[in-house]
Amino acid sequence: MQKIGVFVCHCGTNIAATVDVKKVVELVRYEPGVVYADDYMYMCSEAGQEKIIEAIKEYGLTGLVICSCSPRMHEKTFRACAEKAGLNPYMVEVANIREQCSWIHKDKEEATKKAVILARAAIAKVNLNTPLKEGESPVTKRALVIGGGIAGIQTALDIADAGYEVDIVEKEPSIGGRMSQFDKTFPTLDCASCILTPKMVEVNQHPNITLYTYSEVEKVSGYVGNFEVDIRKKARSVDADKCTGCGECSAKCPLGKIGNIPSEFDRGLRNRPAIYMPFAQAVPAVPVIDRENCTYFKTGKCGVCAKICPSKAVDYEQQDEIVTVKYGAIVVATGFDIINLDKFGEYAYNESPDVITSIELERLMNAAGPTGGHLERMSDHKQPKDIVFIQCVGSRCDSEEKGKPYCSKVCCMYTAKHAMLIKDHWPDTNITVFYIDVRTPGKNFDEFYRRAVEQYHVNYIKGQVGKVMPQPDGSLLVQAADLLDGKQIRMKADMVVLAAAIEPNPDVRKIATMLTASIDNNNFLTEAHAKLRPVESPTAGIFLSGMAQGPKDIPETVSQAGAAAVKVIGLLAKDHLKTNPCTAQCDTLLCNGCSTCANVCPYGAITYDDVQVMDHGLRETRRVAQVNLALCQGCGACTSACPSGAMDLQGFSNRQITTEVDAICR
Amino acid sequence: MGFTNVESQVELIKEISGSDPYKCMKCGKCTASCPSYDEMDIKPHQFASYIIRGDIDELLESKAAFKCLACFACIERCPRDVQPGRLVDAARQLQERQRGGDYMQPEEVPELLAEDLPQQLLVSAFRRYRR
Amino acid sequence: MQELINRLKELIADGTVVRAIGWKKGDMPYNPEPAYFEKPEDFDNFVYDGFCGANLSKMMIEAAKLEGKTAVCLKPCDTYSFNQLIREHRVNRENTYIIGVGCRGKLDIEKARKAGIKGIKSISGVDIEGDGDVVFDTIYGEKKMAYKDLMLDRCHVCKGKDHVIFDEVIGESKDTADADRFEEVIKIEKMTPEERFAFFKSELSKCIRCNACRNVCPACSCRKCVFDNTKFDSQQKANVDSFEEKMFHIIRAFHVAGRCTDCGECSRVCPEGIPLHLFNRKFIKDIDTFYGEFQAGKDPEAQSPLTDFTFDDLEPKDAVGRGDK
Amino acid sequence: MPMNEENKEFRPLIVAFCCNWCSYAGADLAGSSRLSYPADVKIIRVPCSGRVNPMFILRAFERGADGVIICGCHPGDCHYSTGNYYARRRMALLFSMLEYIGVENGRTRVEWCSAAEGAKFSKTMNEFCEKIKSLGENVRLGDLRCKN
Repeated sequence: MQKIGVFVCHCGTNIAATVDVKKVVELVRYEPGVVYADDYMYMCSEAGQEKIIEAIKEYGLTGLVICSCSPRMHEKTFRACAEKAGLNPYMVEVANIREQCSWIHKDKEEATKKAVILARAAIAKVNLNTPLKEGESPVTKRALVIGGGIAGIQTALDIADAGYEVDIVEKEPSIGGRMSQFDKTFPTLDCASCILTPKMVEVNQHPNITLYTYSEVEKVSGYVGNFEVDIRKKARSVDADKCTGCGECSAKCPLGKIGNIPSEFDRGLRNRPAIYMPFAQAVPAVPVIDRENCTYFKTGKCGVCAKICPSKAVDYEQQDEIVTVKYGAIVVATGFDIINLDKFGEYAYNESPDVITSIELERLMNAAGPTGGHLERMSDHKQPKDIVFIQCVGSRCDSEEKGKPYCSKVCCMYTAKHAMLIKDHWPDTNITVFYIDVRTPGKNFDEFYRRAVEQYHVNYIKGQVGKVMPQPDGSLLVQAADLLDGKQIRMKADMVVLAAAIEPNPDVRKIATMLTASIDNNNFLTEAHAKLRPVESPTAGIFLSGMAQGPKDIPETVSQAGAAAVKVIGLLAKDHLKTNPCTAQCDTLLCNGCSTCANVCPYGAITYDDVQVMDHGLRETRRVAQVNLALCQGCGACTSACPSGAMDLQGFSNRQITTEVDAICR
Repeated sequence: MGFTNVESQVELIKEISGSDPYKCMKCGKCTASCPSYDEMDIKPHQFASYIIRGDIDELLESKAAFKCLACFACIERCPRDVQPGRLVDAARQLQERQRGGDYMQPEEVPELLAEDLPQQLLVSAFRRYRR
Repeated sequence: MQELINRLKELIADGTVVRAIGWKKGDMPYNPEPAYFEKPEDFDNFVYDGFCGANLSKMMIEAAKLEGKTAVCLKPCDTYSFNQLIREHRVNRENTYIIGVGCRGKLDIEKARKAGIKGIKSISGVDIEGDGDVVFDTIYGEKKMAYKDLMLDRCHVCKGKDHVIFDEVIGESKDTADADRFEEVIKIEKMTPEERFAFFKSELSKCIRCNACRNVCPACSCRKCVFDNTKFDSQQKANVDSFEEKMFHIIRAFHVAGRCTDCGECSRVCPEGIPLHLFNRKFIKDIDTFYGEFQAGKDPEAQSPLTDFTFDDLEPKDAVGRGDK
Repeated sequence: MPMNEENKEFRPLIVAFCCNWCSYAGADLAGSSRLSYPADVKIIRVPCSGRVNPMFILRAFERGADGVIICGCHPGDCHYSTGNYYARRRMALLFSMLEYIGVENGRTRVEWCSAAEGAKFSKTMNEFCEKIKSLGENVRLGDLRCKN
C-alpha cells in the first residue's frame, strides 16, 4: 500500500477563490492510501516545495498528489522536488484543479466537488504508480548528411570542423546540387561556382568527411544516437581509386555525339556521353557509366572507354555495394526541384523550345553551359531581343491539381537577377516581367529589385500572363493584362522564361518514411516546432537543412545548415542520452506474438524474438514482442492495438487509466 | 431592382458559383485570358471585388455581365479556383431568378432552340451545367 | 471420404506427417468431433460428412508445436482462418500439411429439429459426394429434407469453393452462396435504436458466458484473454445485469475486427443460439464501407484495416447515423 | 455523480480523454482564457488518442458515465505522427457498433483539438454536455452494480 501525501495549492486566489481548498483537503484525507493532506498558498514556491520535502521525510510518503495548476506547467517542478527528498520522481501525479477547474467554473460548490473528484482520480492513479527510471543510451559520434547540395555541404563542413565525423550521401555522381547549376547569385551577383567550388573541394579533402556520391540511403534503423543506415553505393563502373579524372573516356565515348542522351545537369539543353561527369568541376572528379544508355551494357559491344582509359579504371563488372554505417544524428538536406509544367499548357512550355524555365536560363547564361554563356534561343540559336518573364508559375495556387499553395520565395529575386544580367551583357534587350506581387524582403533585396527597374529599365507589369502562343514566324505571342493601367496586352517575345514553382525533391517522401520523420501536405519536412525548433524534425535525432524544410534562398539555406550543424554537434557532444521512462512494456506471458503492435508502432521500436518462457510450469520457446526502450516514445498505440493486453504503457498503464475512470465515475 | 439584403445575395452567388471570391489574389490571369476584354467595362479580375463589396446591382447592370462568352478560359486558368466566369454566371442566374425564372427541364430545351442559335452557346451551356 | 482416409494413412505411413487432425464419429450421427489420428486403427472412427462443420485451423496452433508434421483437413472457408493465423505468426506453416477437403455446405441439425424431425436413428445423404436429399431414419419413420434447407446459415453466404492455402486438395467443393452476407446486419441497422437495443438485449441476455465462442474462434486465440486478465480489472465476475455480457461481446468482436474471416463458428457453437456472427459481420460491413473491401485471411501479406490508415479516413462522427440519411 | 435530488436538473457525467500534446494543452488554454464549460466534464490525460483502448470507453459507460469524448491532435499533427489515425479508425468502428446495438448516437464523440484551440475545446465541451443532457441518463450501457 502506498503512503500518499496530497498537497492542495491555493495558487494565491487563482484556485482558492473558486475552490474551497480546505474542504478538498478534508475530503481527500480519507481516500485509500492517503496518509497526509495539506494545503498551501503557493505549492510551487520554495517554501511550498520545502513543505512537500518535509512531509515526505516525516511521513515516509511513497507517492504525491499535487492539486494545482496543469501538469504541463509544474509537473517537472514537483518531480524534481520529490527527487530532492529521495522519492522517485515518477511517483508524483498532478490533479489539474486550476486550468481545468477553478478557472473555468464559477460556482464554488460545483468547482470544489470537481476538484475533489480530480484529486481522487489522481490518488487512485498514484496508488498504482511504480518508480520509473530514465534509461541511458550511448551516442555514436558520427553524423550522416543526406544530400550534397549547398545545404548538405555547409552542414557537413560545420560538423566536421567541430571535430566530428560526417558522411554525405549524394544520389548524383557529384556533390554540388542545384547551386552548381546556377550562374550568378543574388543580391551580390557573385558567380555561383566561384563560391561553391571551393567548398566542394574542402568537403572532398576534409579528414572528417566521407563522401558517398552516386549513392542512396536504402534502409534506416535505430534511433537517436544509434542509427544504423544502409547506403547503396551504385556501381559507377569506374574504379574511383584508379581514375585520374582526365576525361578521355567521356571525350571518346561514341554516344557523346550520336547518343542523344540529354544531360541532366544541363536540364536537357545539350547531350552527354554514356560515360560522363555531370560537369567539369564535379567532386569527385570520377565519371560514371550510365548503364541504361551505354552500348556496352546494352549489347556487350563497344568498350571504347575501357580501351582508352590510361589508368585502366573502367570496370564494367563493378556491382552495387551496400555499406552499413552507424550514426548518432541524421541531417536531411535533400533540396528541391521545380514542378512539372505539363499542367500549364497555356504557357506552351512543351510546345516551344523558346519557352524555358528559369533554371534552364541559368544554364544558358552559364559560361560553362551548353551555349558557352551566350544567351540564345534553342529553336534558331538567335539572340533573343524581347524576353518575357512570367512569375508565379504554379506557385500560390489554390487547388492542388494546379500547383502549389505556397510562395516559392526565390523567384522574384532571381528574376530581377536574370533581367539585370541579361541587360548587362546585351543592353538593347527588352525585358518585361509579369508579376502578381514582387516580394523582396531581405537584406539589400528590395534595393536589388529597384535597381532592375530604375537602372536597367526592366519593364515590370502587374498582371499574370494568360496565354503564350507560338507564332508561325517563330516568335511567341504573349497575351497578358496590365492591371494597374487597365489594359490588355498582346506582345511579341523571342523568349519566355517561366518562374516555375519549386517543390521538395520527390525522393524526400521515401526518405522521410525511412526516418519516420513527418512531412507536410506539400512534402516539406516538418519542424519540431515552427518557431522554437525550426531545424529539428519531431523525430529525435533527425535534423533539417535547406529547401527540404521549405523554400529559401542561398543565404538562408547556409544559415539553416549551420544551425542544423550546431544542433547535431550538441547531440554528438553528449556521451549518453536520457530516455523517456514512460515506455511500453510487453508481458511475455500474455504476448501472442501476432505482430499487431509492431504494425502500428511509428518508431519501429517493437521487434520479435524467440524467448524461453516459463508459463505455469510449462517451459516453452515463444515468439514475443520486445520493446526497444530507447526507441519507444511512449505513445501507447501498441497498447490499444494489442488484443491480449500484453502491451502496457508505464506511467499510463491500463490499470491506471481504468482506475482513473472508476474514480471519476464513482 | 434593388436588393434588400446584400449579404444574402453575396451568399447566394457563392452558393450558385461554388467559388469563394475571397480567394482571389488579383493576379489578373483571367483578365489576361479574356477574349471579350475590349467589350468589358468591368474586367474579370474585378468581379470578385464587386461581389465582396456587395456591388451586385452594379455588376448586373454592367455590360461585362452579358459580354462574357462563357469561354471558360478564366475558369481553366485561375490559380486560386475563384473562377470569375462562374461568379458572373452566378450573378446572371441570380438576376434570372429575381425575374422569377428558375431551373429548366431538359424537355423544354428543344422548343427553345432557335435556328440561328450559335452552337458555341449550346456547348458552353452544357459545359457550364455539367456536374 | 475413403479417398481422404487412404491418403491420410498413406501420409502417416510414408512419414510425411506424424499425425492428422480430422473428425471422428460422435455419439450421434450429427455431432462428429475434432480429433487427432495417429495409428491406422484410429481411422476406424474417422468421419467426414456434412455435419463436420468444425473449423480445425485453430487446433494447429498447438498441433504445429508438436514434434513432426501434422496433417490438417481444412474446408475452403477454414483456409482463410489458417492464412490469418499465419499472418499473426500463430501457426507454424512448416510443420503443417494442409489437405484441402471438399465441401458442399455444412449442415445444421437445429434446422432439422425446427422442421420437426425427432428421434433420429441414422442419417444418410450427408456424404461429401452426391447431391441428393438428406434422409433421416427416425423412430417415427423416414423423413427427408433438401440438403440446402438443412445447411448452416453461414453456408448460404459461402466465401467460395477455392482453398486459399493447401498442400493438396481432395474432393470437390461447391460455392453454396445464395444469400447476401450483410442482409441480417442491414435488417438490424434499419430498426430504430430502441428496437436494436431490445433485440441485442434479448439475445445477449441468453449468454451464460460458457466461452464456447471464444474457445472455438480461430481469431480469438490469445494465450490469455483480456477477460481473464487482472490488468484491466475486467475479469469474469458474477452477473447482476442480464445485459452485462455486452461488454464481453463487443470487445470480443472488436478484438477480432479486421482479423475475423467470418467463419461463423461462434454462432455455430453457441449453446444458447445467440447470433454472435452479427457483431463480427457488422464490423466487416463497416470496414468494407469505410475503408474498402477487405477479407481477412485472403492475403496473408495484406495489412489489417485496423493497423492501417489513410490520411482522409472517415471521421468517427460520420461513421454513425448513416442509416438516418 | 448521482442526480441532484433537490433541483431535478439532470447533470450528466462526462469523461474526456485528452491527448497530452494537443487537446490537454487546448483544455489548459481554455482554462487560462477563462472559457468556461460545465463541471460535468472530467478530463483524463493520456499520451495520445491512440492510447485510448475501446475498453476504457465501455468501462466508463459501465461505471455510469453518460458521455465519453476523445480528444486528440488534428489528423496530420499527431505528436507521435500516426496515433490519431489509428484512433480515428478504432473509434469509427466502435461508435458504429455502439449505434448498432442500440446505444443513442451522440453519447460518444471524437474531436480533434489543437493546443491553440482553447475556444474550440470549450465550445466542444459545452456542445457535448448539451447533447448528453438532451439524451438523458445512460441506461443502456450502465452496469447495475455501479448504481447506488
